[in-house]
Amino acid sequence: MTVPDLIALGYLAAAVLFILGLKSLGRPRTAARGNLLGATGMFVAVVVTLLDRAIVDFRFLAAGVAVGALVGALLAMKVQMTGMPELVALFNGFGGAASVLVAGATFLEVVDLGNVDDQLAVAAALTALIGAVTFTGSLVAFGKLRESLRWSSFAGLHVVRAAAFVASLVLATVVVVQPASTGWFWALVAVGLLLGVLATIAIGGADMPVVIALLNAFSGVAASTTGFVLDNSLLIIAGSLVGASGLILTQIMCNAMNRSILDVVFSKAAVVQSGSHDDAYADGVTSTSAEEVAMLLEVASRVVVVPGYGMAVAQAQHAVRELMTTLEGMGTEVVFGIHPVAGRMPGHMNVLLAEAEVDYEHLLEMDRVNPTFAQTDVTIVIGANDVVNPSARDESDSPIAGMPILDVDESGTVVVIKRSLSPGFAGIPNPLFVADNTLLLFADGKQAVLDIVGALLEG
Amino acid sequence: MTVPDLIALGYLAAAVLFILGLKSLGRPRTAARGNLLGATGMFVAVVVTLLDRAIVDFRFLAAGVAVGALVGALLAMKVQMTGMPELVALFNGFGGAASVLVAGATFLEVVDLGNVDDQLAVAAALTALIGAVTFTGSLVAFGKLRESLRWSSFAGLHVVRAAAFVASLVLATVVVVQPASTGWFWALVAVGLLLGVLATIAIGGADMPVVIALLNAFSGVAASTTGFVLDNSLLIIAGSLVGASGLILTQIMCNAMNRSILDVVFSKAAVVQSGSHDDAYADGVTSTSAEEVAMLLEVASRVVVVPGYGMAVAQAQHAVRELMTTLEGMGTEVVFGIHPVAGRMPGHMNVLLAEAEVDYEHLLEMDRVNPTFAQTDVTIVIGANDVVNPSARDESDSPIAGMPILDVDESGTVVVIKRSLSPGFAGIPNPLFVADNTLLLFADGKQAVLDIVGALLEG
Amino acid sequence: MRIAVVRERAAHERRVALSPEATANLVADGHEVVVESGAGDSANMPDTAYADAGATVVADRAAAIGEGGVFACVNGPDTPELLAGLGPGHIVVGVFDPLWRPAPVADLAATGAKVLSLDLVPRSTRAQAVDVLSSMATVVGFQAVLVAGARMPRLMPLLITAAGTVPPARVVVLGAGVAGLQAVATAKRLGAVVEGFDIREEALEQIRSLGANSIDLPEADADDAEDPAARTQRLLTPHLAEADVVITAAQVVGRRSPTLVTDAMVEAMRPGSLLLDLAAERGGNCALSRADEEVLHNGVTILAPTDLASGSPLSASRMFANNVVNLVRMLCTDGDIHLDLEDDIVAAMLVATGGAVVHPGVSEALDAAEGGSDS
Amino acid sequence: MRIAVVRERAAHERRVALSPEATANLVADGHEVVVESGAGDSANMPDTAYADAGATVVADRAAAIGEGGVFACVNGPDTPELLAGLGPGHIVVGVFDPLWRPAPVADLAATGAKVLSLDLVPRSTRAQAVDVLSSMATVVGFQAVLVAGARMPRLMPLLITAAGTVPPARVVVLGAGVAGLQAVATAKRLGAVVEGFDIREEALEQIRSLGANSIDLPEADADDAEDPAARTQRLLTPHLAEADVVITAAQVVGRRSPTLVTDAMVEAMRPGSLLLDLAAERGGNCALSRADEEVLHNGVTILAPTDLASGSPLSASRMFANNVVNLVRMLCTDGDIHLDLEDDIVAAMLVATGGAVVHPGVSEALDAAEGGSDS
Amino acid sequence: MTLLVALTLFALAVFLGLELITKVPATLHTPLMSGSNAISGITLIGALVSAGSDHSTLTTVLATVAVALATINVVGGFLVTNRMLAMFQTRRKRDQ
Amino acid sequence: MTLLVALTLFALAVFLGLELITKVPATLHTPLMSGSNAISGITLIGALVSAGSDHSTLTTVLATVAVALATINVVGGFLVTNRMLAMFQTRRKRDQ
Ligand SMILES: NC(=O)c1ccc[n+]([C@@H]2O[C@H](COP(=O)([O-])OP(=O)(O)OC[C@H]3O[C@@H](n4cnc5c(N)ncnc54)[C@H](OP(=O)(O)O)[C@@H]3O)[C@@H](O)[C@H]2O)c1
Ligand SMILES: NC(=O)c1ccc[n+]([C@@H]2O[C@H](COP(=O)([O-])OP(=O)(O)OC[C@H]3O[C@@H](n4cnc5c(N)ncnc54)[C@H](OP(=O)(O)O)[C@@H]3O)[C@@H](O)[C@H]2O)c1
Ligand SMILES: NC(=O)c1ccc[n+]([C@@H]2O[C@H](COP(=O)([O-])OP(=O)(O)OC[C@H]3O[C@@H](n4cnc5c(N)ncnc54)[C@H](O)[C@@H]3O)[C@@H](O)[C@H]2O)c1
Ligand SMILES: NC(=O)c1ccc[n+]([C@@H]2O[C@H](COP(=O)([O-])OP(=O)(O)OC[C@H]3O[C@@H](n4cnc5c(N)ncnc54)[C@H](O)[C@@H]3O)[C@@H](O)[C@H]2O)c1
Repeated sequence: MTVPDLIALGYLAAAVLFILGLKSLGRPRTAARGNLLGATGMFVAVVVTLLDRAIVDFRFLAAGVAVGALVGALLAMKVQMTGMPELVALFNGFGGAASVLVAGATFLEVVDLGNVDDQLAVAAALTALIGAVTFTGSLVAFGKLRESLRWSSFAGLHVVRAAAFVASLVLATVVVVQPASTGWFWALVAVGLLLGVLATIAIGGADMPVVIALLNAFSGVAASTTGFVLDNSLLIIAGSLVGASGLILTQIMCNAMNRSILDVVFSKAAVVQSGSHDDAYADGVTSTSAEEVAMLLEVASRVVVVPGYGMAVAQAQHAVRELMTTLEGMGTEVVFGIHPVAGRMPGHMNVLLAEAEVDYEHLLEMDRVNPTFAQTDVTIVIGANDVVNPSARDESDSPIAGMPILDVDESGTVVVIKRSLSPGFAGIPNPLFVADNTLLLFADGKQAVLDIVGALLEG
Repeated sequence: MTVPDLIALGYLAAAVLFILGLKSLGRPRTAARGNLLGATGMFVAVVVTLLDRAIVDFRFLAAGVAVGALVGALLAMKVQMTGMPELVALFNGFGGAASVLVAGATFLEVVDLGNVDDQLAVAAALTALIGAVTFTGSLVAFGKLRESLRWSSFAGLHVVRAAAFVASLVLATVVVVQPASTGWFWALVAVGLLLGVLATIAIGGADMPVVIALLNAFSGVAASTTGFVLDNSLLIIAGSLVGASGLILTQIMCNAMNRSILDVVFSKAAVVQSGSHDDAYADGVTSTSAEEVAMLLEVASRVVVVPGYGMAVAQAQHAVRELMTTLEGMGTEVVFGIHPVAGRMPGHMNVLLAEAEVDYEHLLEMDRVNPTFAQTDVTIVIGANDVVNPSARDESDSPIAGMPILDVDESGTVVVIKRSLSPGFAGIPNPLFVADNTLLLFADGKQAVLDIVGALLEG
Repeated sequence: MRIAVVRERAAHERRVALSPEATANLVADGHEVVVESGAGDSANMPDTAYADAGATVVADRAAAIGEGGVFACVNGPDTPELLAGLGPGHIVVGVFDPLWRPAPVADLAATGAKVLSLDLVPRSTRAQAVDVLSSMATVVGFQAVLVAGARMPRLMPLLITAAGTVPPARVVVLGAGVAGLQAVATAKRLGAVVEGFDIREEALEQIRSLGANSIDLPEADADDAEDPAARTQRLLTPHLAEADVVITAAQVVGRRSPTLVTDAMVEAMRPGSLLLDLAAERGGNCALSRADEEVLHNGVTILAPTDLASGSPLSASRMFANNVVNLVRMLCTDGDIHLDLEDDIVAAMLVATGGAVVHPGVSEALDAAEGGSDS
Repeated sequence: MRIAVVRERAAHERRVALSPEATANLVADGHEVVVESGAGDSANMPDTAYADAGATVVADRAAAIGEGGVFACVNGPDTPELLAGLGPGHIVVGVFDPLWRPAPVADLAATGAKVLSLDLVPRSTRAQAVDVLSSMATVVGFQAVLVAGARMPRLMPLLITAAGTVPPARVVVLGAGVAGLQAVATAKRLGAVVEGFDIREEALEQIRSLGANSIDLPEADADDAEDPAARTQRLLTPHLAEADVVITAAQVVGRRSPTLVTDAMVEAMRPGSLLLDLAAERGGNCALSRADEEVLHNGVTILAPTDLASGSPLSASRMFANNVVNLVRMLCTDGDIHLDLEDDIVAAMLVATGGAVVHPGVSEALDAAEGGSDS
Repeated sequence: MTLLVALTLFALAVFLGLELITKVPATLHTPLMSGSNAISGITLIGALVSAGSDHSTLTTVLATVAVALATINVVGGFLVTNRMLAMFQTRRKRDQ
Repeated sequence: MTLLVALTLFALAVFLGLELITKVPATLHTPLMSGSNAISGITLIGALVSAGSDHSTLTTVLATVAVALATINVVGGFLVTNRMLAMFQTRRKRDQ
């Protein structure tokens, strides 16, 4: 077999490994294997590439790889769990930058040799633009997530952004028409870098994961166009795989946040429900999504559901029972903690849960459930407020001081489902909402529970 | 643009159309469009092919197309609805035969020219074998489905089949090693034809759809290998698309029948569920799956649920209510048809549905629901039997003759959920189960409904 | 056809055999309906409603009964005065319980009237439209739980409140026929923890089909010498001992109701608990129950009401009336009634015709009764 | 602390202020409980149970009351005989309704005992553990529906049967406090179609939170001259006209219950329907209702029972007793009772101490009553 | 086109084919089979080139027969699929 | 490789990419993003060839930087993905 054949075969193998890797990454059971498959594919690709006859000097190449591997490994191993998303953004930016540089280097070389064709010019221009946008866009995302970057929108941003966009298109055309003047190429890169900043600067931190996903798709496309520059099938295939699947992932993430990609990109502010309500909680509230709750529940072995008046208002009892059966089907232990004054009449919760055919065995009174919270992974408080208010226990001057409450705050994580931060019957703020282990799911009780069940069934 | 470029572009377009077409064919809403996309792709492919410089004489070609189109169209338009599956088998066989002939013709030509390479020889041998098996296998399937073919297994079939298989492998090797002696090629074709017959001869009529699906995948593979013979990208792509998707379809069909591909191919007898129960229904029962019911429901605009004692036994009332809310969420009208004697005590269904919080407005008595069945797309009968037994209406000597029943059989499709074919309280067979528009979903009522809801939420 | 209905004379009876709605249906079918004035008063169905529905309201019983036609009643006429006026022209439809109390039917037969006893309808799917035992048992089962709920010293449902947790009442239902099942369902609705028992396997499944628990007795050993009834009683005792309310509704067609609850079993029950015997008309399921009386035994209150269907006279009468209309429709061809003895439903319910009892079961019962009185 | 409980003397009263379970709790807390023999009999709580729980059972009332300590009762002592034996050493805990009936409390105050009226507990979250109005209203609301179900001529739930379709009963509940809400919930459980009404907006939401329908009156025009009460009555009438059962449970603390249902409204109701007035103790919500009597007006039966809580004496007594235990625990520090007037709950319920009425509201009511009797 | 490029196309198409079809309702099994069978008649374009080229008589005959067979497969396949789906469609139309 | 073959590969890969990812649980969003991001570092192999070829100094410098950046992307990407997934794995282990 000839060396080019060997390389081509290696590339084919790598492509297959990438395909399998990507597919596996999308499933919990196989995700780790998927990552390994991808890495193996990359290894195969790199090794066969080194056989390439065009490579005559391994010094720079080795130096680059060594530095890159070291930096990459260090960053990856030392990052805190919470810092991972921003690290992904950073890596992604580097990938985009690398594409720009490779395409640029090749472009310069070919221009030097004087045999630029249209294909190459178009591909190089696209790579320059997309890669550059990916690079600076990712850096901005990184900065915003680290909260070290405090830039935000400014008046006229729309205009400047549109201008930069038009300029980039014009420059790209010029590069294709006049490939020989390589200055245009670098000008295009410069505008691309600017555009990357302008496109991301106004986007809020909450939307950043979506932006990173989108930029990830971009870096895939940049790799793919680089493939056209280099006439390299593997770059084309791997790049477009990532580009296309990245787009789908972006879409999935947008759906999960109930937003459209356009909303995110044009930074239409999300309707932040919490802001409008109570200042008593300042910024301390951590809000969550049904998907995240589902994820927590997936790994929980004991779950306590604490219903309150809000469950009744939302008429969520049937949905709650569904949640119970779904969780039990997954082998999770589920009980209900019923506070004596939950609801608005004695036995309010009993009436509703009986209607929903929740067995009496599942209902634990306060005295029986309280000792178990410490062994509970997740407590879901649905529409209860006063009855889980720790100020009754902890603050002697509280209007409800001394009332026994459900000690939900002792459980691993507390998810509170309610529509807003407004108080319950007693009209007092609830310190539970700002506790470290509390997540708030702002939604109508019934819809929220149905969403959680849906996410559980999908997961 | 050069002619080869144009052709290549046309092929690319055709490939994309095939991809989109196949994808669309898998969904009820888009299936018709999918077929059109496929046909358009084929049209594009044929038209650009005619630009090929190698084509110098259009006479035979035109003659072949004319004859083929005429025959194909006639067969397709005149066939009875019930005859369609066997026609598909026939067509499929022709496709396999065409691949063999094309590969053979090219092989002969190239051998004549003396420049056979390994790639071509391997591809040609594979095409000969797979195409030939497809051809005769499909013909056997056609014959068995028409019931004009009464062959079946014979003693020693296994041995003969294995021998033919080994022979084919040997011959294929010979073809590759000694391509110049074209006789081996035709010998291989001949053994392939024999193997096709041997492989299908023992398979029962009930399994034939699966066999056809498998042979369909084969004909795709044959087209693909023909593509390797001809060095034609479109044949490779389209052929392997069909080959791979055909394999998946075969798998899906096997799953739906609760059998494995191997069971089918080696004609292990299926455990016929109906057989064990009531011979009253002979083969007439069409069984279905939760997924299929979900698909039906997705496109229904009005659904009637008819509960019976089985719903009570399965305690499926909450699941049924979930189905109702899910469907209503999709904009489907859902009502319940309550027969006066459904269940085992007066008001049995009322008690359960009230517990599940199905509004009284959703419950229609017999007199009110009966006139609406004709406008109902899907009726789901869950655990009811006697109260939907048309013999009460149609057969004057039935033990329940004259009892008013729910005329569910007037609705578009009737889905009956029950665990078996065993009769209801009155102990008599129910002709509804063998009606043309009835599908039986054999399962516990609660699980079945939950599965349907799951499939709806996923779909 | 002329169809007559009168005011029921039995004590505590508040039902009536035809409702205004049923009257309207019969009139629409072309029948003539005659109603004794005040017939529906106790069921909250005033004369005016009947008149509006197309009935002729007449002042007295005799005028209502007339010379012939269908005479629909809830309880059969059993005194000479009530039998007066009936003759061969009449078809008398009602609940006569002739297998258990054959004598009154014999008197009725003697008038020459054709007698159709609604309680003899076969328990088949087709016959259900005319099955008054089912419809009345539905009312009885429901009322039984309401009465039990109102009479017992505890609440039914589990309530977790600031004043402590009220545990759910435990209700045991013995005999899961129509009435028993309805009682199971109603007690479950009210939040009680319900257990049910029956000797029939299917009935146990039916109890579970209402979401309640069935009491499944362990299989008896083949070499077990214990009397099956005694064994059942022994095995049921612990369930009764836990119960707040026991409702018994076990019957056997035409025979004395089986004794399910012995004195000892009552004594095993908790003071303050309640036993409601719905089978009192034919002797009761509890050895201690006295029809329509309240017995207090060892702190356990034992009620045996026979008039629970009259507790919802309006609904009960309407259902009864619908059964009667369905029967008339089943018997009528061309506006006239023909008793087609080929039809298993008609054959089963025809007790007497031409002045004689023709129903084999009833004849036997009569013979047995005479034999009994002889000895 | 010594805690005494006696047999209630009021007519129809079947409750008792302490249960054996509560007794056990108090004894465990270190208190001494003295019970008059037979105190719990009517609630199915025998003397033996008290004795087992650690109480001293004494033969007569005087011995039970003793020289001092807490004296827990359901109904306040209101005759000279019943007041005998009480003195400054006593803390009397019970339901005295002093805002509405101040005179008996004044007599009680005169004995020098400290008087805590449980019905004056504020309706706050913290106070709910001692709130007997809530716990008793729970029993009342539940019993009301059972009584209505047993008394009305129809069945409650929708039943589609071979004997025709029984439509669901329509139940209208006016006044959705604790009792009204419990009635709403119970009627819904039994399958009725339930509508509820209250003047408080939150109460309407609470009705819906039970899955029932709230009757939402349209906003009145600003220039509407109609009297609001009359307007409400007018707008409610069509709902009552449709109803099979109307349950009224509207109260205003310490005042005469508002009249929600006028004669005309009753007359708009269907004959055979039932009205149950749960507010009869303070005059009733229906102009026609007479406490503890049955009135038949235009075919509508009007009941106004004041003893519904005694309908489930066991559960009611247990809940009452738990409230009392919670109160004792709230008041006790180091085993002794201190009335901390800083505590809003104690302040709100303390009616009299040192021989004088100290509760401003009650004093006012007394003055008004005297003024009334003067004029 | 080199063999390896051809193999790459093959591999990609196979993976794509495996992914395209996931859950198919039973009603669509036959139409899908039939439609994809028509697509596998793509061998027609190979036959066309063979039949139209200036080859030996034998190959021309073989190729012409192949054209006819493949055309039957293609034309008949798409038409019959169309008929099946039309049935399905009318059922759905009726209810709208 | 002709442009059209390249485009064909591109088209097939895009379709495949679109099909590969269908429903992904929220827990896997970030790992999937990170893993596919590492794959997009495939540009590394282009950089390797560029950096190792006998080109002008400028291109060699550019290419060497590209190698370094791409390697960070690839190595860091796979490693960080691995760490994320390891967390996930332990959590799931715990309850089994
Ligand atoms: N049990 C009784 O007998 C009785 C009687 C009267 C009063 N109370 C009092 O009521 C209180 C009961 O405590 P609790 O914890 O049950 O209720 P709570 O303290 O009143 O809190 C209820 C919570 O439910 C939320 N909510 C309302 N509608 C909702 C919906 N559709 N979806 C999701 N959440 C919804 C509300 O928040 P958002 O508005 O932000 O959604 C509210 O914070 C106690 O203070 C008790 O004293 C009890
Ligand atoms: N309403 C009354 O008052 C009353 C009283 C007594 C008798 N009946 C009689 O009962 C009959 C009622 O008719 P119906 O249509 O309701 O019931 P049915 O005719 O008795 O049929 C019930 C069906 O439910 C199926 N089933 C049982 N368990 C199931 C489960 N777990 N999941 C799914 N299916 C299950 C059974 O088939 P599989 O075993 O194959 O699953 C059976 O065919 C009538 O004949 C009526 O006359 C009525
Ligand atoms: N075909 C129909 O549509 C239809 C209509 C009504 C009833 N039925 C059937 O007829 C059956 C009888 O109904 P019913 O309500 O008139 O019954 P019933 O009143 O005659 O008897 C009530 C129940 O008592 C049970 N019983 C008898 N002896 C017993 C014992 N020793 N211990 C325990 N239980 C004992 C019986 O099994 C029966 O379930 C019903 O359960 C039902 O299945 C059928
Ligand atoms: N904090 C607590 O935990 C707690 C405990 C018990 C009750 N409560 C609150 O106190 C409220 C009163 O409870 P209650 O049961 O003692 O009330 P209540 O018996 O005093 O009155 C019953 C109802 O009648 C209503 N009403 C009064 N006048 C009316 C009119 N003209 N028309 C219609 N309705 C009228 C009132 O709004 C009230 O809802 C409850 O609704 C509840 O919110 C709170």
